[in-house]
Order: sequence, then C-alpha cells, then structure tokens
Amino acid sequence: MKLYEHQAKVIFKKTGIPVPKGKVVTSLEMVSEAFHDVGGKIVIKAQVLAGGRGKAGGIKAADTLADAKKICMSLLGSKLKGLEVKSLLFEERLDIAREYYLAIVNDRERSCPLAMLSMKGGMAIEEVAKEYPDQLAMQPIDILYGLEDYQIRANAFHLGVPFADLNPLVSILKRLYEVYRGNDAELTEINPLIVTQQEQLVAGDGRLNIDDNALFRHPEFKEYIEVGVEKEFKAKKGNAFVDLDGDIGVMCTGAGMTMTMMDQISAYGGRPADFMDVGWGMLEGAAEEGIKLLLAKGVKVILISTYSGGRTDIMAEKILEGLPRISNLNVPVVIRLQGKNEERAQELLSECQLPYVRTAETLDKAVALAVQISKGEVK
Amino acid sequence: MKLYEHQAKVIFKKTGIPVPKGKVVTSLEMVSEAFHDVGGKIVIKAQVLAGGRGKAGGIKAADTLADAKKICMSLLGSKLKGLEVKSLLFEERLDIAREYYLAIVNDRERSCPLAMLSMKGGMAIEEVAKEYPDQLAMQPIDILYGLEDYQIRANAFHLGVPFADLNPLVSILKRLYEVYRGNDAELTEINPLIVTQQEQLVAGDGRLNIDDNALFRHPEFKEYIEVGVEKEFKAKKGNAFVDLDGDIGVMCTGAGMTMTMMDQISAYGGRPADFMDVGWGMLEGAAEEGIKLLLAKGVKVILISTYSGGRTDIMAEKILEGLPRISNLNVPVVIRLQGKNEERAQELLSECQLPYVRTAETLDKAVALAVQISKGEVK
Amino acid sequence: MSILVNKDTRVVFQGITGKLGRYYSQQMIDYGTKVVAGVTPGKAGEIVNGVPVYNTIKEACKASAADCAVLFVPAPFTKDAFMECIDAGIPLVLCLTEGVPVQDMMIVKRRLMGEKTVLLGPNSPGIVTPGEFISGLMPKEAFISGKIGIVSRSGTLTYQTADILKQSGFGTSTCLGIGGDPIIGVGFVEVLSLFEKDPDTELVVLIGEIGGQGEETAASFIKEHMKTPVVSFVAGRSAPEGRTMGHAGAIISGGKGTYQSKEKAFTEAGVPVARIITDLPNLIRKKLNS
Amino acid sequence: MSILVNKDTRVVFQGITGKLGRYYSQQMIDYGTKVVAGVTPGKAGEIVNGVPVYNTIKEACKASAADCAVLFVPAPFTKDAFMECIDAGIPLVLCLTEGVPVQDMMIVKRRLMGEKTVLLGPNSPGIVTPGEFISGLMPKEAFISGKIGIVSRSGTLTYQTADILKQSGFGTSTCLGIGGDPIIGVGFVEVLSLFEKDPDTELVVLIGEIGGQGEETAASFIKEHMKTPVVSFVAGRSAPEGRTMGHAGAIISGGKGTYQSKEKAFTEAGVPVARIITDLPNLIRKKLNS
Repeated sequence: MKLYEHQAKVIFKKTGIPVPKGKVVTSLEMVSEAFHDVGGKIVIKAQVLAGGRGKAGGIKAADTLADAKKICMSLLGSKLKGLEVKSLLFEERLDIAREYYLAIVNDRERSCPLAMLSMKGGMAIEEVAKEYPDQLAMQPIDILYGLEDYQIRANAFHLGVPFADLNPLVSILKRLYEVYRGNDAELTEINPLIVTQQEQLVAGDGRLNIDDNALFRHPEFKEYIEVGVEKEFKAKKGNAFVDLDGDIGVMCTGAGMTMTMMDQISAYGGRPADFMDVGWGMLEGAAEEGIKLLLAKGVKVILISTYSGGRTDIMAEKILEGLPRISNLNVPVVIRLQGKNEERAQELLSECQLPYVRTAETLDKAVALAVQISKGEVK
Repeated sequence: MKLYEHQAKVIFKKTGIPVPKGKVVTSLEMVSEAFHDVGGKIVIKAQVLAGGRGKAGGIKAADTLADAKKICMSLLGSKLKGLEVKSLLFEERLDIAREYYLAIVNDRERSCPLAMLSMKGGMAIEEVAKEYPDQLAMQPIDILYGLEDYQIRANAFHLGVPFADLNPLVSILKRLYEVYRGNDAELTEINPLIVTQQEQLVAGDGRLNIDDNALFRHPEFKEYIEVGVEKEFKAKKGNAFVDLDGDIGVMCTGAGMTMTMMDQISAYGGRPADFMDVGWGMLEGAAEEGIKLLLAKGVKVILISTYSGGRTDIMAEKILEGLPRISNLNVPVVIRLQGKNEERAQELLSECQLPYVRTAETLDKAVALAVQISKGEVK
Repeated sequence: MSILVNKDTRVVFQGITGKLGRYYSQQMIDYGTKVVAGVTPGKAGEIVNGVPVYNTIKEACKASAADCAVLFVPAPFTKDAFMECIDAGIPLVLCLTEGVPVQDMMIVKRRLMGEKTVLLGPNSPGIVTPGEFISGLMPKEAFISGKIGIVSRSGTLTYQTADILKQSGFGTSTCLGIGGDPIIGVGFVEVLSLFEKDPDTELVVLIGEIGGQGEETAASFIKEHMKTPVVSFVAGRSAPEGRTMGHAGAIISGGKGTYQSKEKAFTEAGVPVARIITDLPNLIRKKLNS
Repeated sequence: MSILVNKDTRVVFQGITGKLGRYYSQQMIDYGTKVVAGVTPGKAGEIVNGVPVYNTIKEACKASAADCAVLFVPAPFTKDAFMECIDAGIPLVLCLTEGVPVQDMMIVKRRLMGEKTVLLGPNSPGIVTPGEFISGLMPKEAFISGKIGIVSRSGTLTYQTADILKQSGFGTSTCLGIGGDPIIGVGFVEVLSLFEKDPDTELVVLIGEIGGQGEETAASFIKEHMKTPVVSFVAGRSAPEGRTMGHAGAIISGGKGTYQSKEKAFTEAGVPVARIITDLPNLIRKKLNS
C-alpha cells in the first residue's frame, strides 16, 4: 500500500527525520485554522499518489488566507493525474539553498535493500538515472548489519557533498533506513531533502510504500487502507483484481495463468476487461463475487479458465452452485477447468443445464470461443 | 546501571510483556491512594537492587489499608540487605499456578547474547544451575538474526513446557530479547514469570541492567541515575571508584594496575581502602578530587602509583599543583610515577618541598613504604 | 534421471496435521512419494496418514533421515520455518506459501549464503519427477515421464505447460516452479545449470513472466553455459505498466522488467519465445529437429 | 622476529587530526614506525606530521598500501570504524578506545567470522616490537629488545610488566595488550599460538586478571599446544566479589572468573603464577633454567 505524503511525514517525524510544519486540510472549513496554525507564507500540496504533482498544478504557494481559500476551492475534489484530490497539505514554505535525493528501495536482483543518494534533488529519479548516472550513488545494504555510517560517507564524498551537510545527511539517511525496516517498506523516498538558507535539512516531500504482505505486523496502517473495488474483491477471498478496459471478463486462478489468458485473448484479437486471480477463493465461493464484479463493469462474455492443482471438481460445484443466484447474469459464461480431478469437473459441467454456460476442454479452445463471443461471431 | 523492579517493568510493559497492575510508593501519604488504585489484595515489595528480597522480609502481603500502612511504616527507610529502602511497589496479588525463569544475558565466552529458560521459576538461577542443571535451557543467539521462535520451541519441548504455555512463552521471551537489544542491556530477567490460575502469563519480577557504555544511546535513563560517591567521582573525570574498608588510600591509572597495587598491598600485609582508577583524569586535575575523596573516607596514607603511557611529567605537575590546595591533607602521600617522560616527572617530584610527599622509584618500593606507614612503622 | 528429487527422496512434511497438510501429504503418498515424517509443534506422537509426527524439524530429521522438507506454513511463520530447516541442514526445502514479506526473504537469502540447503519458493507450486516424486499443488494429471525439463516462475502455468506438452506427446524429466515472488530461493540460473548436467533432459522449457531481471539473467546464462536447448514463454505480453499482476514480482516499473526486454534477451541467446503458450509444442519440435 | 608487527608494517592512523591523534602519531613516527596515511572524514588533502590525510580508510589504504590501522575514535563511533576497516580488508586493526558498548562488539565479532582481519582491542594499550614498531599508549621507556613475549589483558600492566622485566635484564620480542573489555578481538589463545610459532620468542609472560574465562581457556591451550614456556600473573587476587574493578570485564560474579579458578588452571597447565607482579623475573629465570 502506498501512503500519502502527509502520512509518510508523520512516520518520518516519529523516526527523527525533520519535516516542515504542516496541517492536513480536507474541507474549506478547515482552511482558516490551518493557515494560521502553519503561519506565514505557506505552500499547498494536493495529496495524490502520483509523481510530478508540481508540473500538473498540484502544488501552489499562498501568502494570504484569501489565496489559500482560492487554491483550496480549485484543488479540493478536482482530478490530478487522473486521481481525485481528497485532501491537501498546508506546509511552511522553506528558503531552499540546495536539494538532495534520498531513498531506500528493494533491490530484487541482489535480494537486499538499496540506499540511493543524489545531489540532483527535486528531479524524478528515473531522469537522474538516465541523464546523470554518475551523480546517483547506490549502496547495497547487508540487511543483517543495516546501513553503516562509513558507507554513506564514502558515497557522499564521491558525489562531492559539502562537508557541512555530511553528518546530518548520514543521520537522515540512516533514519530513512529505520523507516524502511521498521515499517516493512518496499520503497521510501525523500525527494527533495531540502537544505534551507539557514542550513537546516528538512524532508520536502515523502514517499512510503508498504509491503502488503507485511501488514499483519503493522496494524497501525489499517486506518490508512482506502476501500476500492480491488480491495473489496480481495476482502471477499479473491486473490487479486486489476481493472482494465476491454470486454472479455477474465477469471482465473494463478497470476501467471491469468496473464497468459489475457495474452492469448489479445493474440486472438480480443480485449480483456480485467486481470482477476481468484486463487484459493475459487474453492470457497469467490467466483460468484467475481462474476458480480465483472457484470457490474459491463462485459460481453465471462471467461472462467484455469489449470489448477486445487480440486477442480469442487471448483465446478461451487461455480455451478453460485451462478443461478446471480439474477442479472445476461452474458455467456465460458468455463474451462483442467487439473486435479478434472474428469469429475468436466462431468459436472457437461451435466449443467444453465443456458448461458459454455464449456471448453482446453485453454486454447476456451479463449477462442470467448473472443468469438465478444466479437458477436458466436453466441 | 541497574534498574529497579518498577523501572524495569515500565519498559517490559512498553515492549508488550504483561506486568501486574502496580503503583510506586515513596511516602506514607501515598499509601491510601496507591492501595485503592491497585485494588483488592495486594503485595508490597521493597525496591532495592538485591536478590532474595522475599526471604529478607522485603515482600509482604496486605489485605487491608491498615495492613498496607503498617507494612510501609516498617519498610520505608529501613535497610534491606544493607541497602536503604527508598520506595515500595504496590502490586495486585496473583494466584500462581506455576512459574518460569526467563533471562537474556551477555555470553562473554561465545561473544553473543544468551537466552535462558527454566521451569524452576522463583529460585535463584545460580541454585537452579547447580542443583537442576538439566532443567535450565540455554540458547546462544546469533545477534545478526536475533532469537528465533523455533529455537525457543525446541528448548521448551526439551524442558517439558505444557503446550498451553508454549506460544505465550515464545512471545514473551522474544520480547524480553527486544528489551535486551533495544536498551543495550547486559542482563534482563523475569523471575518468576507467573502463570496464574486463569492461565495468564505475567512478569512477577523484573531485572534490567544497562551497559553503562551504551547510555549515550539511551538518554531516557538519565533520570534513573542515582548520585553516589562513585558516580560523583566519575563525573569529575575519574575513571572508576570502588569503596573498600582498609586504611591505605589507593590511586592509580588503569584497572589492571590498580588491582595489582591492591594485591601487592595485601601481600605485604596492608589493607587497601579503595579501588581508584583515575585514568586520563590524572592529566586533568582528577587526582585532587580523588585525594579529597580518600581523605573524607579517612585513610592513614595515600598511595599514588602508576606506570603510564600518558605523560607522567604532566601528571606530576597536576598532582603537585593540586596538593597545596587541599587544606585538610594530614596524611603522608606516597608517589610513584613511571612511564612516558618519567625522568622529567621524577625531577619534578624530587624538587617538591611539600612535607607530606614521599617518593618511590618502583611499584615494589612504593607499596612497601605505604604499608609501613599504614602500620605506623615509618612516618 | 531427474534433478533435485527422485524416488529415493525422503520428505518431512511441516504442517501435516492441518486440513491442507493432511490432504496434500496423502496425495504425495498415493503417488508413491516417500513421506517419512510430519512436523507440528505440540503434536509429537500423533500419526497422520500413517506418518509419525514430531515437534521440531530437527527431531523429525534425526528420526527419519529425511532430506527434503515440504512446508505448509502460513506466511507470517514462514521465515521461522526456513530458519529451522536451514539450521537442521536439510538439503532441499520446498515452500508453497504465498504472501511472505519481502524483508523476511531478504534475511532468509542472507542466511542461505554458504549453506548447502536449496530453497524452492516461497510461492512455488512444487516439483515433480513423473512416476517418482510429486509435491506441492502439482496435479498428477498433467505429467507423463519424458525428456523435457520445465522450470517456471508461475504456479498454475507450470502444470498448464506440462499438460500442453503432454497433449503433444512430450513427457517431462523434472518439472518445477521457482515461485513468483520478488525474492526467492533458487532462481532460473541454478535450475538451468542442474538441467544442463542431467543427461536425461534433452530440452528445457522456461516459463517466465514480466517483472524483475530473472529472465534476462537466465538468457545470458544459457548463451554462455548451456548446450541443452531451451525454449520459452513469457507471460504478461499484454499487461499494462505500473500495475502489479497478482504476483508481487510481476510488475513493470520504471521501464524495467518489460516483456520486450525479456523477449530480446532470449532471442539473442538463441532461445525461441512462444507468442502464445499453446505454440510451445511447435517450438520444441523445431528445436529438437534442428 | 616478532609477531603481528615489525619494521615493515605500514600504518593508517584513523583520527590523526585530533589532539591525541597528532600526539600519538608523532610518537610512533619518532620511534621509527611507518605511519603512511591518516584518515579524518572531510579532511582529505591535509598533511599532519608529514602524513597525508584521506576521507576514508579505503582511499587511504589504496593510496598508501597500509596493512595496519590504528584507531583513535570515540567509543560511540568505534563500531563503524571497525566495520569500515574490515570492509577494506586491513590485516591488522588496533583500537585503544575505552567504553565501546558490549552489543556493538558482539556485532563486530560476528562480522569478523571468516574474515582475515585481526582485531586488537578495543581498550588495548597497543603493541610494541622494540626497535621496530610502537603504537598505542605504549611508553618507549619500558621496552628493550629481547626474547620474551608479553601478552596482557590490562593496559598499564602491560608496560609495567615490560619495565619489571627490563629492570632484570629481560627484553621483549613483541609486547601487546588484548584489552580488558568483556568482548574483544583476538584473545589470549590467538596471541599464544602466534608466539608459539615465533622462533625468537623463548618464553611468554601472560598477564591476566579476574573475570571471564579467558585465562582458563588460555591454560588449556598452553597445556595442549605449546612448547614455548609460559609464566603468568593474574591481577585481582584481593578483589571482592560482585564489584566491577574498573574494566567492564573485571568482575567476579556467580562464582565465575575467580582468581582461584585461574590460578588452578595455570598451575595444572604447568604455568607458574606470580603471587605479586614483581616476582615475575624470578619465575622467568627458574623456567628458563629448568
């Protein structure tokens, strides 16, 4: 899960990383109090989970309460990079002397955390990596020992960090690593880390993405979870759901199988409406929930197709049990179930009397049929 | 530094280890409120840094407020195992079903932490080790990985821990390791860990000794430091001071040298009044403070003796500068300074006109002289 | 011949007393796989599916001379189970669990350095040597014995592939899934080098997916070190960037882990890439006849 | 001959720009020891006592081919300095710092496993090969060249012992203090085995103290592996139980680490124990003549 800037900064502050004075605003009524609490000249930042907010008009300066009100009226509830702006962060405006980029991320290839440091703060890191690769220091971290001071110093000297910044940088990057380890982060980033004219180092922005699989260790993040259709599906025992814009509703078990199904649909000229891995939920009625979700999206055909190491006979039972309960089921449902106990599964499907059910023996045939139906070539 | 039971339990609680409901009482005025706050039947425990408090009469049950008042009157300000009782802990009384011993300690020989677990809770661990060695499980811990669940389980099965206690024991011992690591402990112990009749596991007692050298990482313990003559001496740039009961005041640099001086005094029939390692303070006026401390104790002679890698000429200067400032100096001061720049040091000493100063060239001669003075054989 | 497992492999089954554990251990036994011990803390002395249960992996190994651990353990406890197995010195550990935290796996990988334990998973569908050894979720229906090695990053695709091969008359020597998580035990390269040494594996089918650099690394290994021919399929050709496709590992981000990059690497290494998975038999035939 | 250090040893001096660093590095240079580089973060390019200063140990080693690091670093930063030295692969690291936290040293000891770096200290007074190499706090006044090896757990006692020997005409091959902390780098055993291999060390004087089991372990090593004769002194015969005698390591607790136990172990190993330190020359004479 991805935390918003203001949520990340709460954790930064708790870990000892200096952050600017700030207030979250979610309605126009809060503007006046927040403006005075922060005090002086402020900056107003739209809280959306996307980079490049500044360029997109999501970050504005306000010198007066009237300014602040005007900005809030235009930003709150608007769409920024396709995302609704539900809250704003009012922050004190800083006098910037220079900026750094700091991050700790998962390094898949080395199976360890990776610290990143650059003096090109404020730029997107992908750009820095492309345009100034020699100005981006990357330090793999032995997770058993953590990030050592001397490692940070060596990288800082290499980049030419001014001596005055050395010790505070070491301290802040070590704390960022604490944030990473202490919260099971996949990524945490300060971009930019601002050095003010007064020589104070302050986190100008904050990113913190938490490993969903580790949320059991962090119940404190529960309140941050935003309900959406993907989360809802997972809560109802599904494995994963990604919304796409085609017309063939895909339901599968296994991530690889689901992607392969989408690939085959595309290769055959069809358009998948989604990525849906029902997983073990297929044995426990999640298929029914999945079909309802697909129907609500509006698809031309539903393709339930898998090759499973779970009992496909039970999957067939559960699917056939659930289908008649779905009152608005008005599109054909192509079913292919192969794998453990597949003979019994196919027997059950062939005995089924539901008019909208089509069966297929193999992946190939099932996809071909679904694509044909989506194109209106077959019913 | 050693924490009191009630201080240790505050940290236990913060780390998620269950502790009984309790209140600290430091005066008779607090008894009534504390008694009612804890509620019901209570136990009153003298807070002193010594084992075997129960047998020594430092732990008493109270069923009524009158009982509690009586017990407090007798305990507060009394001496227990030679230590003044300055505070009491009022705690709810638990119905004990069984007891465990849990500890994490430094394992010097293996250079790692050591977890200890026994079903002989409530006994002193030295006794358990001696009388029931097979009922004490010891688990060395790889400090890079920490204590693993499976290690605790294997030890618990080996000891015959009932299944119902298994998971809570694993959880509490892991948290005790967190206490150890998170607070730079030298030792932390729960003895006993009580299993109540209601099958709750609760820390009945708590010990937590912090590594003095790591206090810079734990400013929160500053408020726990009790001022005493030893601490005061260290604050005045001395290295270490241990109060003994002889009549020869010993002042040295280096722990090994100081012990060796004491050994040699004893071998020659004298009695050292102290262990005093002035350390680098010898170059910075700490000798003067040390002499005042020894005079306040009342000694027959002061022996300043070392062989140092620090500049002994500066040591001589500092000592000779400080001596005339000590108005109550009424015993002979034997001085031996060998090591770096010793020629200049001995020159300075030989030029000294102070009547109570005696010099010696070697360890042997200095000790012999001090012992003779202490016995009145020489002046 | 085969790699990693055969008819002599002796399995200790962690979590045998649970519902899933009972079912899948029985499936293994029915197939003829030697399940010699079970482990569930606190259940020592029980017998499940005819197999004695112990409290700890170490005890079970000592009593049964097991050389392979199969773990059915919930994700929050998987790291501990790995540590217990590595500590016990088990040569092969197989883990099906989904959802193990990434930082837990970083620690486990670090622990494996210099140890002899081979870890398959987590999130592996299992490993099969047809007629000799089955484990994990692998449905026996998919496999016939033969000379094709299959290694896959995806679970269901592993058996799907075996079935597609079977329909075309190709059997497998050993078939295994390395798991779809970002950090896993053995990767493609380790498995490929085992297949390369196996005289009875004539060709290897590699099933990759988008995300990470595992396929690219495998391609350069194949180019430099393998004589055994390899054909491949990479799932996710149609997946959009920046969205996690079910597997935590299956994501294209920052322009990395794309289908195009993987296809290019394989093609340069002389490894044909099937456009759709059902094309694999054709590619195999061509490769074997060339 | 000598152990660990000689006239060819090349020193990088960490903390050379501080007041103590300037003084003690100059002492070394005056003695003839090769101080080839200094390190203070942020002071690269400076010259102190004629020695060029670098920002990091790695840079300093690369530029100067140093093979020994001498650390003058405050206790809170000592662990980091150790890690930097081990990472740089320096063969010998010498650390005088007092007051390093025990858990920091546990991590350092773990890091040293399997590495070639030999760590002397922390809280070591240094190491001397008379006429060739001096370091740490060692006062040159105490040493003349000879055939006695000295190894000590205490700082001041190290040179006190050398001086007592010198007064009786005995010179030393190499003299070093391993440090009085509970957890240290090399212990008695490692040093004894080096002395055993040194043809020019005819006898070893071991200076122990109460606390820990280092002396007992040394005694059993001597008994089993040493031909070179050893005599010893153990400080703390008159110390009370349960009180820390200055060194965090010097404490008798729970009946462990007593003088009696150490004296017994040495006596059983054929190592005479001096009742007072000034008896050492007599014991040496007897031992050499027997």
